[in-house]
Amino acid sequence: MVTNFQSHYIPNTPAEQDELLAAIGLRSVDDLFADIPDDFRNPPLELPAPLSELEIQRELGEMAARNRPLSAGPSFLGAGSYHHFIPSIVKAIMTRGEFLTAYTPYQPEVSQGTLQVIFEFQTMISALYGMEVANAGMYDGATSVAEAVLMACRVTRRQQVIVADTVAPAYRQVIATYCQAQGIAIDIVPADRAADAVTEATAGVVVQYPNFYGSLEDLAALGAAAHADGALLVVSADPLTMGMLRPPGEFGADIVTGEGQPIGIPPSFGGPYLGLFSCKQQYIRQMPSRLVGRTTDTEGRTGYVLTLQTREQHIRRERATSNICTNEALYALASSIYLAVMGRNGLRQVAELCYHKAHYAADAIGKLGGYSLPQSADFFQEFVVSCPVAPAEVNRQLMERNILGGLDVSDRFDNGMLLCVTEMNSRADIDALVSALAEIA
Amino acid sequence: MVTNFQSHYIPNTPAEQDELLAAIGLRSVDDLFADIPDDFRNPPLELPAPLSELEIQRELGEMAARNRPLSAGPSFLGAGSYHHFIPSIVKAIMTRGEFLTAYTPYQPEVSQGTLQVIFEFQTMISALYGMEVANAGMYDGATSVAEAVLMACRVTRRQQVIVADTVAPAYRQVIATYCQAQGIAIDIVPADRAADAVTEATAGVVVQYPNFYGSLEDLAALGAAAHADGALLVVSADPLTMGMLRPPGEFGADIVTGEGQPIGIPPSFGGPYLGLFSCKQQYIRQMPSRLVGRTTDTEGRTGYVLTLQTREQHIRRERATSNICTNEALYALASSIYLAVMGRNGLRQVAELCYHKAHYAADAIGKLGGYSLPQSADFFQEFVVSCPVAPAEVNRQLMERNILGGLDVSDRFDNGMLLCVTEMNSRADIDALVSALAEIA
Amino acid sequence: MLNKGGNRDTTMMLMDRSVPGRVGVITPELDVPAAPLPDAALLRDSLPLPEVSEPEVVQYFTALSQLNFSIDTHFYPLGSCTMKYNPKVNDEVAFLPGFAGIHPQQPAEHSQGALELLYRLQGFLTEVTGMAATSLATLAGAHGELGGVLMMRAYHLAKGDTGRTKMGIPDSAHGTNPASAAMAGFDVVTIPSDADGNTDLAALREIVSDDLAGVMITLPSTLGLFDTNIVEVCRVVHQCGGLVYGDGANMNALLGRAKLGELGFDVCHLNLHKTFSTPHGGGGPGAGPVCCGEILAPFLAAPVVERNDAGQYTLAEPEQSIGKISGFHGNFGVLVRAYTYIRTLGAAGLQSISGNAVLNANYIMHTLKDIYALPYDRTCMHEVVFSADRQRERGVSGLEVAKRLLDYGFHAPTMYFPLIVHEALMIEPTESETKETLDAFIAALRAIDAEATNEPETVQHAPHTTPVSRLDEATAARRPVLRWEEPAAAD
Amino acid sequence: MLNKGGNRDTTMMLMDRSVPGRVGVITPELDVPAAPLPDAALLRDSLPLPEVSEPEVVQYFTALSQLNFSIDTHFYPLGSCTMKYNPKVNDEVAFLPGFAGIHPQQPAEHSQGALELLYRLQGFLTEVTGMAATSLATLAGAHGELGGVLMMRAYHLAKGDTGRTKMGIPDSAHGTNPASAAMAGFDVVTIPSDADGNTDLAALREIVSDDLAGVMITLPSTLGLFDTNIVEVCRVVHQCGGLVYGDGANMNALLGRAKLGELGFDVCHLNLHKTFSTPHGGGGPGAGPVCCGEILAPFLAAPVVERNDAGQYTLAEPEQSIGKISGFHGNFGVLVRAYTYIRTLGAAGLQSISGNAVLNANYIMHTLKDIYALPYDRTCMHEVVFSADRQRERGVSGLEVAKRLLDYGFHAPTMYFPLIVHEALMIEPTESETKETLDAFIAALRAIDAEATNEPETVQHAPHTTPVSRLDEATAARRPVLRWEEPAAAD
Ligand SMILES: Cc1ncc(COP(=O)(O)O)c(C=O)c1O
Ligand SMILES: Cc1ncc(COP(=O)(O)O)c(C=O)c1O
Repeated sequence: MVTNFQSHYIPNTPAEQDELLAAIGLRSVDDLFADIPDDFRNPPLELPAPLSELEIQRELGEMAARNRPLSAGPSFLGAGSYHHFIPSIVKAIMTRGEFLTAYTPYQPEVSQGTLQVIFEFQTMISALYGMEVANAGMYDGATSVAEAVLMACRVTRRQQVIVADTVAPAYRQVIATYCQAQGIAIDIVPADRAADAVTEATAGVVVQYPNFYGSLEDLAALGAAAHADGALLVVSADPLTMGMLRPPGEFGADIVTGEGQPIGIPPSFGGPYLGLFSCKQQYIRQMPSRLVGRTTDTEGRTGYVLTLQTREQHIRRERATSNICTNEALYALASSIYLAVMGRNGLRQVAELCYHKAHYAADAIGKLGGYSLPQSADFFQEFVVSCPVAPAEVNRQLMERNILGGLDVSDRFDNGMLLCVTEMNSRADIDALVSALAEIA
Repeated sequence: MVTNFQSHYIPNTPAEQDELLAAIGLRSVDDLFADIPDDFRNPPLELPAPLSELEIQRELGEMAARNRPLSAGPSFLGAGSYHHFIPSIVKAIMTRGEFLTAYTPYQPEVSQGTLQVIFEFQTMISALYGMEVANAGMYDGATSVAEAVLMACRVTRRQQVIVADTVAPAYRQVIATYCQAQGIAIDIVPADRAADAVTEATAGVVVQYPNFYGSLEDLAALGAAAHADGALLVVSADPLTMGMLRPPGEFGADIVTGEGQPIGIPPSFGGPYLGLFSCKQQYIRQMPSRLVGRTTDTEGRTGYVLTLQTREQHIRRERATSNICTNEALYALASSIYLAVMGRNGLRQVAELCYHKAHYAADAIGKLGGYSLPQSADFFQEFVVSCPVAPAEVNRQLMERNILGGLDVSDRFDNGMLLCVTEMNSRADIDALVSALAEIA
Repeated sequence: MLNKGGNRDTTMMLMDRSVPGRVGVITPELDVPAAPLPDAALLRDSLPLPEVSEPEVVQYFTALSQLNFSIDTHFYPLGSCTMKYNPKVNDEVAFLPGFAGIHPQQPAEHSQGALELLYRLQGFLTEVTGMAATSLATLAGAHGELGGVLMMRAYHLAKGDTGRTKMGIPDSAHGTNPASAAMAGFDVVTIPSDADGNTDLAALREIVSDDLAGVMITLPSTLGLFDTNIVEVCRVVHQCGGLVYGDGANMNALLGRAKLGELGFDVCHLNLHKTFSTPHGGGGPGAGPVCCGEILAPFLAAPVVERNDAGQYTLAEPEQSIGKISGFHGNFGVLVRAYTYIRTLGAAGLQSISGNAVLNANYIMHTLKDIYALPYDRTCMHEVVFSADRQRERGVSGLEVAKRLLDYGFHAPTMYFPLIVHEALMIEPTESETKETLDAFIAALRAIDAEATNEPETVQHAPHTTPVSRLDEATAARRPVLRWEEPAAAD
Repeated sequence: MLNKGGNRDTTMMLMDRSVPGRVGVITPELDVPAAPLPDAALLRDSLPLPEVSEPEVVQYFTALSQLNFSIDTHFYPLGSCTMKYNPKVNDEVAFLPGFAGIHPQQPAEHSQGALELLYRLQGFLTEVTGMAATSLATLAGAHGELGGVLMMRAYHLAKGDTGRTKMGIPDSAHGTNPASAAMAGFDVVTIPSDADGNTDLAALREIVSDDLAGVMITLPSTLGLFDTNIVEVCRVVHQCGGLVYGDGANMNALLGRAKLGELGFDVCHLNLHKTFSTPHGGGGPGAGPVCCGEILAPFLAAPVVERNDAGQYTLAEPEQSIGKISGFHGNFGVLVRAYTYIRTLGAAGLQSISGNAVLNANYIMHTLKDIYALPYDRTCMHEVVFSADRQRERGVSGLEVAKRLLDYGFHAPTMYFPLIVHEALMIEPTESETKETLDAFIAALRAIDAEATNEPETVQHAPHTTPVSRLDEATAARRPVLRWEEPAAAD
C-alpha cells in the first residue's frame, strides 16, 4: 500500500480523493493500478526524504556555492560557451508564467504570444545570418550543425561530407553520433584544404565561423568550391559576431547554423542552449524542427501558426526530416528579447567591443617573452596563445590570482591555450591577465 | 542649451522630437521652458556620467558585496526586523508587471486585480489580529502605531496617551514625532504599571505584543484598565506570532497595528516594509489610509472599489484622518501571497518552530556560566540575555565565528543582549551560538 | 481578458477556495526538543486563514494580475502620477542578496555598501534640487511633506517664534498638502490662483504676516504650469519670516531645467516613485526624501548618512532633528532603484527626461485643444489639464470621457483634479512613450468627442470591455463590506 | 484580453516599430585602443535588426505573453504533455549565479556542486526507472529516444550481430518513436494494438526474428492504458535477441507504482519537462535523460558523471559510448529543476503524484463516458482518450469540440492522437488540479455536447472569444511567409 503524502503541489486532500473514488466506484487509489502485475506493483523507491522549501533553498544554495561563477573574477574561457552581458529585461520577461508554463503552440488561437515570438525570432535569425529562412530553433549549436549535415545529404542525395578540422571538436563528435547509423562518410580535413577535397560525391562542406580557434575561414572560396561540385556550404556561425561580420549568407552559404547561447542565454554549465538553423528558401521542405508562418483568421486578422508540419515527426513519422519535437522555445524567446533590445546598433557595438578588446589582449600577450600567437588569420574574440609552459600549469597559476584562463588546446598547438575576450572583460581585467602571464612565463 | 541624450528609456528620437515641435510650432525643446526665469534656467547639474547596464550591474554588485547578508551565516538579530523564510512564489508573483507597474487603483474597472488583492489582505489581517476590519496598509510598523495614537485621540477626543516602555524605542520615537505638533502628551511608563496609569484623560494605552524585549504583556489586564476609563487599547503585534498566540482582538484591543515585514518581506536594510492597521468596526470612519470595499457593477457582478474615501486627504484635505496617500500596496500583495501559501497550518507551524527553537536556545544559554535570563515572563522568539562582558564585545567575538549576534540592550539590562531565533536557525546554528557564547564567557 | 475556467476564475476568493487539509507550504521538521507551551489562555483556538495548495495560489494571483492595467501593459497617462517606464534592472539590483538580505541593525561595518549608496543618493538629490542636505527617511510623498512641514515648525520654534500657526496652500494643491500641514499642527490658509494659473500675488500678500509659518507650493503646479511668479512668491514669504515648502511630486518637468533651491524654496520632497521611476506597485512602496537648504538642515528627520574622515559611513541624527519619522532608514529597496536610475541616466539623461516629458505633454495639448477646452492656454509642463466642459454640453461628463478611454485600451487621465478646473482631465504622458502611442491616444480622444455628438450613450455607459463595468460606489460606502465573510448557510 | 492602444497593440511587429535612432541598450565605452579592422569584405554593410527602446520591448513582449494560455493561467489538460504545475522555487534555484553563471568547461574542481547534483540526479532517475545507469546528456524526449535506439544498435553491433535492421513500434506510438528509429538507421515495423488497447501479442510474435533489433513501447501507452501484456512483450522480444525500449514520456502515471527496468525494459528515456515538472516554456527546453540496464550501460551517451574514491566528481565517457550527442553535459538548468522537484517530493510525494494523476483521469473518464464515446472502457492511467464520434454524428468534430473548450476558458485536449482512435480527444488532467477545476471542465464538456445538439454552429465555428479565430493553415503552408518583410511601398 502506498500511503498518501499531502504535498503543497497536489491540491486534492484524502477526503476529496475519496469523493473522486466514490464517483468512480472504487475504494482506494491503489485499485486504479490493478493492471500492473502484482509482482511489479509498488516497488520500493529509495529516495531521500522530502525537504521543505527552506531546506531545498539551503541545500541547493550550498551546492551552488561550491561552483565558481564567471562573475567571481576575470574570465577568459570561451570555446563554445561565452560570457556576454544579458540585460535584465530578458529574464524579467521570459519568466512570465504565460511564456514559461505554456506548451508548444499547437492551439494557435490561444498561443499567438509564443507563435508571434517565434516569427520574430525567425525574422531576426535570418537577418543575422543573411539567410532567407530560419526555423524555430534546435537543441543546441552541436545538434544543429549535425542536423544540417543530415539535411545536406537529403538535399543532395549524397552520403559524404567534408568537415573542416577547425570545427569544434564537440561538434564533430555530435556530427559523428548523428551520422553513425546513416551510412554517411565524414572526412575531417584541414580547413585550408577543404575546398580542394570537394568532389561530386560531396553532400556538403562544413565549417565554423569564426572557427573553434577563433579565426575567420575563407567562406567565399569554400562556397565556390562546394557549389562547383553541387555540394552545399554549411556554416556554423556565432550569432553575436554577426553584429560586425559579413554574414555567411552573403558568401553563398546554403545552411547556416549556430549556437544561440551568446545572444541572451547564460552559460549555465552548458545548457539549456539554443540551436540556430537557417537556410535558403528552396530547401525549406527539408528543414528540421518547427516553422511558424503568418496567415489570417476567419475574420481576416493576421495570425501565426505552426506550418509545413508535414516535414515533422507527428505527421510524417519515420519519413520526417528529423525526430525533433520539443526544442528550446523559451530560449528562442530569450534571444528574441536580447536581439530586440540590442537592436541594430547595440549588437554592432557589443561585437566591436569584443573585437577590439580581444585584439588589445592578443597584442599585449604576443609581445610577452615566451608567448606567441601561432595563427595568422583574422580573428574575432578568440585566439590561440602558445605558452612557455603547459597550459594546465598556466591555468593553475592564473587561478591562484583568481583569473579563469583559457582552454587547453595543446593537442593541436604547442602548449596552446585558447583565450576569449568579450565585453565583460574590462581593460583592468585584460591588463591583469597580461601581467599574470608575464609573471608565469 | 541642453543637449539631447538618447537614452534607452526614452523612445522618441531627435527627428521625432522635431516632428512634435513642428506640430506645436516651436523650434527647440528649450523653448518649452521659457517660463523659467533666465537666471534660473538650465543650471549646471553635477552628477556622475551615465553608466551602461553592464557597468551598473557591476557597480551595484560590488556595493552589495560590501554588505553581509543574513544568509552569510547564523543570525540572531531581530529587534524589529526578522529573518523568516519567504517562499519563491512571493517574488515570482509580485514582480509581474501588471502588479508592479500599476498605480493606486483609482479606476476600479481596470484595477480589479490590485483591489481584490487588497480585499484579501484586509480579510487576512483582520483574521490574524482577531479584529473586525483592517485597512490597505500603512508605511511601516512604526508609523502605523503612531497613526493609531492619533486615531485614539480623535476617537476619544482626549490628548494623552500611555505608552509602555517595552514598546520598541524606534516606535516610541516615531510616536513622539507624529504627536509633536498635536499637543498630545505621551507618558512612557513601565509596562506593568501601564494599567494603573490610566485615567479619564487617557486616550489610549499603547503596548507591543510580544514586546520589544520578546515578552508577552498582560493584554487582558491592560484592556480592562483602559476600557474602564474609556480609553482605547492599542496593540502593536507581530503578525507572524499570531500563528500561535491568541490575537489581541480576543483580549479586547481596539486598534491593532503591526509591522508586516515578518510575513513575506525581506529585511532589505529596513524597508520597504508594511504597516498593518486594524480596528473595531465602530471606528472605521476614523481610520487612516485606504480601504477597499466589495460592491456590484451595473450588471450585478461583484467588484471592488476604494471606499470611505471621505476620510482621506484627496477629499477631506486638512480634515482628513491622515495625510497618507501612497502606502505599501506591493508589499500588502507580498504578505497576502505569503499568508495564502502558508495558510492556516503553515503559519502555525512556522510560529511553533520559532517558539520552540527560541526556547531551546534560551534554555541552553541560561545554563551557561556567566549568562542569565533577566526576564521571567513568557516569550515568543526573542529574549534578553545578560552577558558576562559587554554585548558589543560578545558580538565582536561572535562575528569572528561568522555569527551575527543580537541587539545591545545594555541601556536597559545589565550587559543585556536581545537575541532572536527563528525557523531560519537550525539546531546546528543554535548549538554553534551556545558554544561560542560559552567560549566567550 | 482571456476566459478562464475552473480555479483560475477569480470570482471565488481564497476563503471560498479553502478546503480543510490542503497544504500550501511544507515547513521543516522541528529539530530541537519541544518546549512547554505557555498558558492556554495565551494561545489561539482557530486561525481563520485559507487552506489552499501552491498551484492554486499562483493561479489565483496570476489571474488577478491580469485584471489590471499597468504601465507594462497600457499607456497610463494619469496626471500628477508620472507613470513612466520602470526599468527592470532597477528591480534586479534591489533584489541582490547584499541589498535585500541585510538587516537594518547589523553593524555599520557590515553595511558599508548600503550606507555608501544612501550617502551618494543624498548627494544626488541635494544636487538635483539645488539644496544643501537630504534625508531619505520619509517613505512617500505625503510622508516627506509631514517631515518637511515639521521641520518648518521646528525652525520657527527654535528661533522662539511660537506664533506662526498658519500654512498657506494654493487652491490647486494636492490633498496631501493641507492634510500634512494639519498633521503638523498648522491652520491651512488657501491661496487662490490668478487667471494665468499662477499664484495670485495680491492674495498672497494679504495673508503674509507674522503668524504665517510658510507656504506649500507645488512646482510645476498641479495645473501643469510653471508658476512665473515663483521667485516673487518666495521673496514675499521670506520677507515676512516665512518659509517656502516645495511639493516636488512634479519634478519630472524640471529635471536639469531649474533647481528649487535656487528659485528660493527652503525645503521640498521628491517622489522617487514618480520622477525617479521606482515602480508604483499598485499604490506603493514609494519614497519621499526631503531636501532642504542650510538653515533647515539641522532639523532633518533622522537618520542621515555621514562619511567620516576614514571614509567610513555611519548613520547620524541631525542636531535639532524633528526625530525619527519611520522605523529604520527609509525605504531602502526603493532608494536602490532610484540610485540605479540616476546612475543610468546622468545629468544629460535627466535633462532629456524633462525635455521629452514636457514636449510630449505640449504635443497632446496642441493637437487636442481645438476639441477639448483648455482653461489655461499657455505652454504646459509635464502634463496638460483640459476641461471636458464642451463635452458636458453634449451630455457627456469628463468622467465618462475618461471611462470611455478604457475601452480604447488607454488608462484614464486623472479626473476632477485639480479642484479648481471644472470637469478636469489631467493628462501626463511622460517621456517614456512613443509618438505612435501619443498619436493613437490623441486619435482616441478625438473619436470619443465625436461619439459624444453621435452616440453619447456609448460614452455615458462606458466602459464596455473591462472585467467589470461601472461599480456602485455609493452602496460600497453606505454599507461597507471590507472583508470576506462566511456565506450564510443556505437552507 | 484587455484592450490595448498605442504601442502595446501587438499588430505591429518589431521591424514595423523600428525607428532609426531609437536605442534599446547602452553599451559601455571602449576602454582599450581600437584595433585595425579586418578587410572590408569581411564586414557587413547593414544589420537589419529593429531599433526600438527598452520600454517598447517590455511592452511588446508583455502584450504578446498575454495572448497565450498557460498552466499558470488556464487548465491545460493536453494529453501526452503532462501540463502539471511548475514550481517557482525550481526556477529560482536554477538561476542562482553558482548554477546559471558557470562555464561548462571550467575546471572540475570549480564545479563540484554542479557535478554532484548531476551525479545524484543520475542516481534518482536510475532508481525511479529501476535501471542500472543514466546519462543526462540528451536534451528532450526525442533526443533521448535517438540516444537510446543508437545504444540498441551499438549493442547488437558490438556483439557482431549486424543483421538487426528492424524496429517494432506500436501503431499508437508518438511520432518521435518511428522518426528516432529511422534516424538510428532502422526500418520501422508497425505493431498493432489488440481490442483492449494492449500490444497485440500474436502480431508481435509474427515480427520477432533475428532481424529485429527491438521494440519501442510507450508505457502507459498513448491510449492512456497500462499494457497488461507488457511482461510478456518483453519476454518475447528478449527471446529473439531483441531489446525493449521504453518511451517514458508517460511516467507520471507510474511513479512509484512500477519500474520499467523490473518489467523487462532494457532502456528508456524520461521527459523531465513532463513528469518532473520543468516548465515547457512554449516548446522547450526539455531534458530527456536515458536510463538503462547493465548490459546497455557501457553504450550510454557521453558524458556521465562519476565519483572517485576521494569523493570527487568528474565527467567520463562510458567505455563503448555511442559518443557525444549534445554540445556539453545536457540541459543543466532543466536538470537542476528536476533535481529540486525530486528533493521536494521524495518517494511518498512521487507516489502521490501518480496516484492523483491517475485518479483525476479516471474521474473525468467516469463522469463523461455517458456522453463521449470511450474506445477502451477500462481503468485508464494518467490520461483518458475519448472519441468524439457521437458528436460527429451531430455534425460536430472532435476538433470543434476542442476549440469550443477554449471559449469556456480551458485549453483543448490533444486531438486526433493517437492515430488509431477515431476523432480522438486525449485528456490529461495531471495531479496538480483541484476537484473544482475538474468539475468545471467536465461541466464544460457536457455543455458543449448539449450545444452540439442545440446550436451546432456555435461549436462548429468556435472559438469565438480568443484573440484570433480559426486560422487559415492551408494557405500558410501553401504560400509560406516565414519572416517579416518590408511592406511594399504604397504609391
Ligand atoms: C502633487 C502631489 N503631491 C503629493 C503627492 C503625494 O505623494 P505620495 O502619494 O507619495 O504620498 C502626490 C501623489 O499623489 C502628488 O501628485
Ligand atoms: C509519448 C511521447 N513520446 C515522446 C515525446 C517526445 O518528447 P519531446 O517532445 O521532449 O522530444 C512526447 C512528447 O510530445 C510524447 O508525448
